[in-house]
Amino acid sequence: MARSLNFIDALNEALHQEMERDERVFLLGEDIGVSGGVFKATAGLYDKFGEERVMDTPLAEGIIIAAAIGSAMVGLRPIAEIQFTDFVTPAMDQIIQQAAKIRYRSAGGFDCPITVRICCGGGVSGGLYHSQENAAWFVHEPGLKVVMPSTAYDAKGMMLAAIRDPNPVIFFEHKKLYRTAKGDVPEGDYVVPIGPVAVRREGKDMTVLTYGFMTQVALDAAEEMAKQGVDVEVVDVRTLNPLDKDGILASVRKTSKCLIVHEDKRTMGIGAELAAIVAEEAFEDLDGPIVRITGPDIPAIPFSPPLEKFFLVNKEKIVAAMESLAKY
Amino acid sequence: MARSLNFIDALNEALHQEMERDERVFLLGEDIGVSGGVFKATAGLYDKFGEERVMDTPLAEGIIIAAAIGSAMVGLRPIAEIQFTDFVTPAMDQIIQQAAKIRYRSAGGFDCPITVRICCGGGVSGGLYHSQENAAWFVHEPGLKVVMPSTAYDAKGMMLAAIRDPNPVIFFEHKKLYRTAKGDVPEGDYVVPIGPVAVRREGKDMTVLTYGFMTQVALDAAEEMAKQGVDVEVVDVRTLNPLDKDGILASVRKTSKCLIVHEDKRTMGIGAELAAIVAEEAFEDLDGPIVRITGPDIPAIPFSPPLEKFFLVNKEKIVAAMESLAKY
Amino acid sequence: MTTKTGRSVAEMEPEKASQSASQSSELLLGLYRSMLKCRMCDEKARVLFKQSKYGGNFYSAVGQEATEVGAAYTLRDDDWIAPSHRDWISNIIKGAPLKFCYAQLFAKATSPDRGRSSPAHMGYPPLNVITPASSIAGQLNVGTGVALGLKKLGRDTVVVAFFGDGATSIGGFHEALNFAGVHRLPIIYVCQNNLWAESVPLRLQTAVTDLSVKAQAYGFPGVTVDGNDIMAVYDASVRAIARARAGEGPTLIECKTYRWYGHSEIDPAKYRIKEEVEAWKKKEPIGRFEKVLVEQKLLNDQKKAAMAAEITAEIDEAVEFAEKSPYPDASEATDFVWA
Amino acid sequence: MTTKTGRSVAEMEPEKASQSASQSSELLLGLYRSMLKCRMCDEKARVLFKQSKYGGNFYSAVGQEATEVGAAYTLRDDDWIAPSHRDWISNIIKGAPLKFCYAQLFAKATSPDRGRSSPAHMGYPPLNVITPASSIAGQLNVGTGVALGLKKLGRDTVVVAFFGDGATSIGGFHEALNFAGVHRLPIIYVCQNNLWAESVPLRLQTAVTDLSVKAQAYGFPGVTVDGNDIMAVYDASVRAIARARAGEGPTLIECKTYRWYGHSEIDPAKYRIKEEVEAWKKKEPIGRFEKVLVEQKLLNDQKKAAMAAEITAEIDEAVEFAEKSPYPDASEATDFVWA
Ligand SMILES: Cc1ncc(C[n+]2csc(CCOP(=O)(O)OP(=O)(O)O)c2C)c(N)n1
Ligand SMILES: Cc1ncc(C[n+]2csc(CCOP(=O)(O)OP(=O)(O)O)c2C)c(N)n1
Ligand SMILES: [Mg+2]
Ligand SMILES: [Mg+2]
Repeated sequence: MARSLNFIDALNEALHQEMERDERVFLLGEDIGVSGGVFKATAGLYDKFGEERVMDTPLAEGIIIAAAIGSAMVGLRPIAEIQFTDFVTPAMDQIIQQAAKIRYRSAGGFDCPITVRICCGGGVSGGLYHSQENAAWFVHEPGLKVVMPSTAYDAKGMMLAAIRDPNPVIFFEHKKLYRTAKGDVPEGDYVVPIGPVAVRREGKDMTVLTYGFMTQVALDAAEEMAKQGVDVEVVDVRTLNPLDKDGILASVRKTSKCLIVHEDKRTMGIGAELAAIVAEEAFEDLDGPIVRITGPDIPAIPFSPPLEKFFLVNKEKIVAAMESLAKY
Repeated sequence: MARSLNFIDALNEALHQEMERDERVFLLGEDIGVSGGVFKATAGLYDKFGEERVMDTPLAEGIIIAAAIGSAMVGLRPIAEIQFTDFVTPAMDQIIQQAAKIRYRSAGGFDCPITVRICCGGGVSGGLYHSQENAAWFVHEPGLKVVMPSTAYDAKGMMLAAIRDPNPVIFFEHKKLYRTAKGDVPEGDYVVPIGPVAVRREGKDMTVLTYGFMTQVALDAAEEMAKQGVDVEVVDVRTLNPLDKDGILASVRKTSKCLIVHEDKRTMGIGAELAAIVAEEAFEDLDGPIVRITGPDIPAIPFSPPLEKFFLVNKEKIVAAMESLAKY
Repeated sequence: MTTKTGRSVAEMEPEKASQSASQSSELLLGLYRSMLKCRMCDEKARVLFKQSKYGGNFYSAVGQEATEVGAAYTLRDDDWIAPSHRDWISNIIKGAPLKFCYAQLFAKATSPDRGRSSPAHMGYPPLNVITPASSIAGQLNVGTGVALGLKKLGRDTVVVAFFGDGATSIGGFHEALNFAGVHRLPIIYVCQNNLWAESVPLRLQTAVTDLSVKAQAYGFPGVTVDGNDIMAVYDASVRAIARARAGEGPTLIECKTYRWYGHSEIDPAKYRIKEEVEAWKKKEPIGRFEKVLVEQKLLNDQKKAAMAAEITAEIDEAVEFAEKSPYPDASEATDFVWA
Repeated sequence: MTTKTGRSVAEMEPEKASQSASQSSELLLGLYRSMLKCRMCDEKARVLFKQSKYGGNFYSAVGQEATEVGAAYTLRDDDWIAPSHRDWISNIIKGAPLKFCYAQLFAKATSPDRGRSSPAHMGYPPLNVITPASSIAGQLNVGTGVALGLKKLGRDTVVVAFFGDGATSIGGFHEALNFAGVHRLPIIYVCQNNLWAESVPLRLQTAVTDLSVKAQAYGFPGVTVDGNDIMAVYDASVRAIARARAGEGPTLIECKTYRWYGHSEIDPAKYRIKEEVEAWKKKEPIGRFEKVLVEQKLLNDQKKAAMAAEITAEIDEAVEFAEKSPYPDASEATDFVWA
C-alpha cells in the first residue's frame, strides 16, 4: 500500500527497512545518531539499532568514507553520510583514489559496495558553504555510481537500490526536496533501478533534460508552456553516472529540441556532458541549438537574499528559454 | 634572442628569472629542493635561492596549498607544486573551498595570487596513480584559473603570466611534453596571456579543439589529413578556465565542423564543456556532429603496456575520426 | 556525577577565576568589559535571529567569552585572527566596528563581504581577521599559511587561530600543526573544547582527555587551561604570543569551556543532559570574573550598569545601521570572482 | 658525526640483534629465512628492472627486511596487510606464491590485478593483502576501515598497516589513527622510519624525534624499536597483535630503519651522504641476525648456502613463469570498472 510521504521520510523509511532486512547494513557520519541528522534523515535509527549500527563519527570526512570502504571490503554494507556536499572535499582522496578504483585496481579482488549519502543544493539560505552541488566531479569518475532522485518514490526506491548495489554509489539528496517533494510511496520493499532516466512528462515539441530539485521547476515551466501550446517532455536524469544515453537520446530524437536545466554552475556542470552526448549522437535530429539554463559561473551560492536569488534557476528563467527555443 | 629549449627547461628558466626579478616569489612542494623535483623542473633553484625560497615540505598536499594561500594573503607570490595530479585529491578542500573562494567570500578583502604547478598525463608507464589528468574538476570552479600549455614557448610565457596573475592559477604540465616539446624560447622576459586560445594550424575544413600533449598529436593527424586534401584547423585551448569562448567559436564558425580531442576520460572531460559551448552558440554554423576523441571511461590509465595503449589517444584514432567527420 | 562525555563534572570544576594581582586594573576592567560586550552582542544576535531579522543561522559563543577575549585581547592591529563559525565575536574583540558586525548578520551591502558569507562567518580584512569558510579546520590551514608568510617577511606579527574540539579530528588540523612545528611559525592554536561537536560528544571524537597532548606530536608546547577563567586564558595566551613574536614557534592552548546553547540557533541540543548544562552555567566566565573584580573593588553594580548601558547604546546604533543598510544589488553577485 | 637528518648516527646505533633465548629455533630460522627470501627477491626485482624486463618503477625495501618480516611473520591467513609502495615483499611474507609476485612486476595477465597497478603496488586478495593505491596513507585509512569491519563482525582477525615516515605528515594518517583510537580497532600501524621521504629528510617532515610519540594524540600505545633488529620488531609486533586480537585496540610501532638504495630504481639518492648510508649498511638486519644464529649454532655456511640455493631456484621458476605469461589483452582494459 502506498501513502503520501515527504522525500525525507521516504528516505528514512528505506534506511529503517533495509537495516531490519540486512544486518550487514550500518550507518556512519557526523550527527546522524543521537540527533538523527541535521535534517532528521536518520531519525529514529539510533534508538532502534543502537550505536554500533548508527555511528556518530569524529569530524573527519576522509575516515568516514574510508571506514565505509574498508568495512565494505570485509562484507558489510555501510552507508556513510557527508553532512553537506560542501564538506565532501576533505574526502575526495578516499572517494576518487580509493572507492572509485579499488575494484578496478585489484581486478575484482576487492569490491566496494558502499553508499555515500550527500546533502546538496541551494535555495534555503545556506550560503556559500551549505548550498553547493559538486556532483559533476563524481560523474567524471568511472567506478562510481552517482544518483540524485527527485521524488519521494525514487528516494526510497533508489536508496534501496543503492544499498544493494555492489558498487560505490554517491547518493545526492537536494535539501530543498526533503520537505517539498511529497508523493505516493509504497510501504513495502521496492527498488528503483539505478540507470534509466524517468520521463516525468511526455511531450513532443521539446525535451528538457534535468535532475534533482530542478525537475519540479522544469515541470512547472512545462505546464506554463502547455498553455502556449508547446508540448514539453521532461526527462529526469536521476542517474548521473553512468548516464542513460539511450534514454536521453530517445527523447531528444523524438522532440528534436533539447533544453538542459540544472541548478549548478554552468561551466563543466553536468549539463555539459548531457549537451555533448546529444551534440555527438543526435546531431542530425536537432532542430535548434542545445540550450543550457544553469546557475552562473560564480564560486558558490552567496548568502544575501538578492544574491542567492540571482543565482538560482526558477520557472521564469526556464520558460523564457523554452519560448525562444520553441521558435526554432 | 631565442634558442631551442625543452618544455621543462623553459619552465625552469621562467622560475629562475621570476625568482630573481621578484623576491616575493618562493617555491614549496615535495622534493623540489635539494633533488630539484621528480622531473627536474626546479633544478638549480635550491642551490641558487636557498631553502627559505625553495622549500621541501612535509608530505601533505593540503598544507602545501594552504601555506601558499596564506602567504599569498600577506603579499608573497608562492608557487606550490603537487608532484602528480593523482595526489591533488588530498588538497581539494584547500583548492576548492579556500583558494577558489577566498576573494569572493571576502568581497575582495583577501586575494590569493598563488600558482599551483601540477604534473599530469599518461603515456610514460605511470599506471593508475601517475597518469591522471583531473583538470576538469578545476574547470568547474570559477575563481580558479586553469592552464595547460603545449609548447616550450608557452611553458615559459604562461608560467610568468601565472605567477604575476592576481588569481590562483592551476598550472598543469603534461609530463610527456617535458622532454618532447622542444621549441624556440626567448631568453628574456615575456608573457603569454592567460585566456586566449592559440590557433596552431590554420585550416578551413574542420576545427580540432584540443590542449596539452594532444595538441601535438592532433597536429600530426592534421598533416596526415592534408595529404587527403582535408584542411584542418588545430586550436590549442591552452587556458581551460575561464575558457576563451570567442576564440573557440570563431574557429568553429569558420570551418563548420568540430572535433574535440583529449587524453582524459570521456564523460565529464573538458571536451564536454567545449562541445556544449559549440552546440549552444555555433549550432547554426555546424555541418556535422561534434565528435569527441578521448580516453575511455575507465577509472585511470592502467599500467600494463597493452592496457595503457588501449587508453591513449593516438594519431590513428584521430585520423579515423577526422575522416568520418570530413564526410559530412 | 558523570556527564555524557564520560568525564565527571567535578573533575572539571574550576571554582573561581584566578587572580592576577600584578595586573593593572585597566587591564582587568578591559577584559571584563570585552567579555560583557561579547556576551551582549551575541545575545542580541540570537534575539535578532529569533525575530527573523536575518536568515541562515547563528552559532552562539555565549559561555565561551573568556576563551575568545583572553586569547585575542592583546593582539595588535597588524596581528591576525583566523576564526571559525563560532567566532563572530572575535571580530568585535579585534576592534571591528559593531555596525559592520551586524551588517554581516543582516547580509547587507555594508557588511565586510557585501553579503556573501553566512551571517556568523565574518572576517574583517582591515584588521586582519580572515573571512572564514565553513569547512572545519580550513582556518587553521590558511592561518598557518599566513604565519609562514609573516615569518618570511620577517615581521613580529602573530596569528591566533580558533577552533573547536571537533576540529581536532580532521586531517587539516594535523597538517597545519605539523607544518607549523617544523617551521616554528608564529601562530597560537586556541582550541575551544566545549565537549561537543554539534551532537557528537568528546568520547566519540577522541580517545584522549586533554586535547593539548596533541601538541606533542608536533614538537611544540601544548597547555590545557580552564577556558572559563579569563586570567588563565589570558596568561597562557600572553606567554604563547610572546613566544610566537620571539620566533620560538607555535603553542596549542586547549581551553575547556562550554557553549550554553545549541550548536546553532536551530539546534535544541537535546543530546545534552540538563545537569551538565546547569553545572557549566554555574562556572560561566563573566560572573566568576565579576566576583573577583568586586572583591578587588574595581567593579560595583553602578559601574556595571553604566558599562552595560554604554554597550547597549552601541549595539542599538549598530543594529539600526545594519537594518537601514541596503541589500547588495543582484548584479553584484558576479563581482569578485576573478581579480 | 651528524647526518643530514640532524641526528647523530651513534645515537641511533644498535650494535647487534637482541637475543630471545626463549624462542624456538624453528621460529628463529624461519624469521631468518623469510628475511633472506625478501632480500633475494627484492634484489632480483631490482636486477630485472635494470634489465628493462619491466617498466614503471620499483621501490626497493632492501635494508628494511627486519621491519617487514618482524611485523608480518606471525599473521594468520585471515589477517590483513595494508601495504604501501615499498611493501611488495609483504606479499611474500604473507605467503603469496612468488610467481604471482613477479607476474605483478611484469604486469602480466597472471598477476593478481591482471596488469592494472604499477609493478610494486601489489596486493593479494586471497590472503587479504590490500592492493595499494599510490596515494600515501590511503592504506592506513582503508586498513582502518577493514579493522572496523572486522571488529563489527566479531572476528579476532587483525590488520597490519605499513607506512613510512613521510606518511605521518598527511591528514589521512591522523584521521585513521584517531578513529582507530576512539573505536579501539584491531590494527597495528607499523611505521618504517627510514629517515627520508624521497629526498625530504626527517627534520623537514616533523619537529619530533621519535614518531611513536604521535600515538599519544590518539590514546593508544606507541613504541619505538630498532627496526633492523628482527627480534625487537618481532617482540613488539607479537605484543601489539595480541592486544589487537584481544580487543584492546591499536598500537603504533615505529621501526627505525634505512633503505639502502634510492627512493626508487630511478633515484640516485644524491641527497644522502655516503657516511650515513655506510653506517646504516653496517647495521643491516640480516647479517646482524646471522651472527646471533651462528653463535647459537642454528646456522652455518652450509645451511645458509642451501637456503639461498632453494630460494634462488624458487625465484628463477617464478621469474620464468612471469616472463612466459601473456600480457592482458587490450580488451580487458574496460573490465572491472563497475561490478
Ligand atoms: C569539513 C566540515 N565537516 C562538517 C561540517 C559541519 N559542522 C559545522 S560545525 C560542526 C561541529 C564543530 O564542532 P567543534 O569543532 O567542536 O566546534 P564547536 O561548534 O563546538 O564550537 C560540524 C560538524 C563543517 N562545517 N565542515
Ligand atoms: C599523497 C601523495 N603525495 C605524494 C606522493 C609521492 N610519493 C610517493 S612515495 C613518497 C615518499 C614517501 O616517503 P615515506 O612515507 O617516508 O616512505 P618511504 O618511501 O621512505 O618508504 C612520495 C612523496 C604520493 N605517492 N602520494
Ligand atoms: Mg565543540
Ligand atoms: Mg621514509
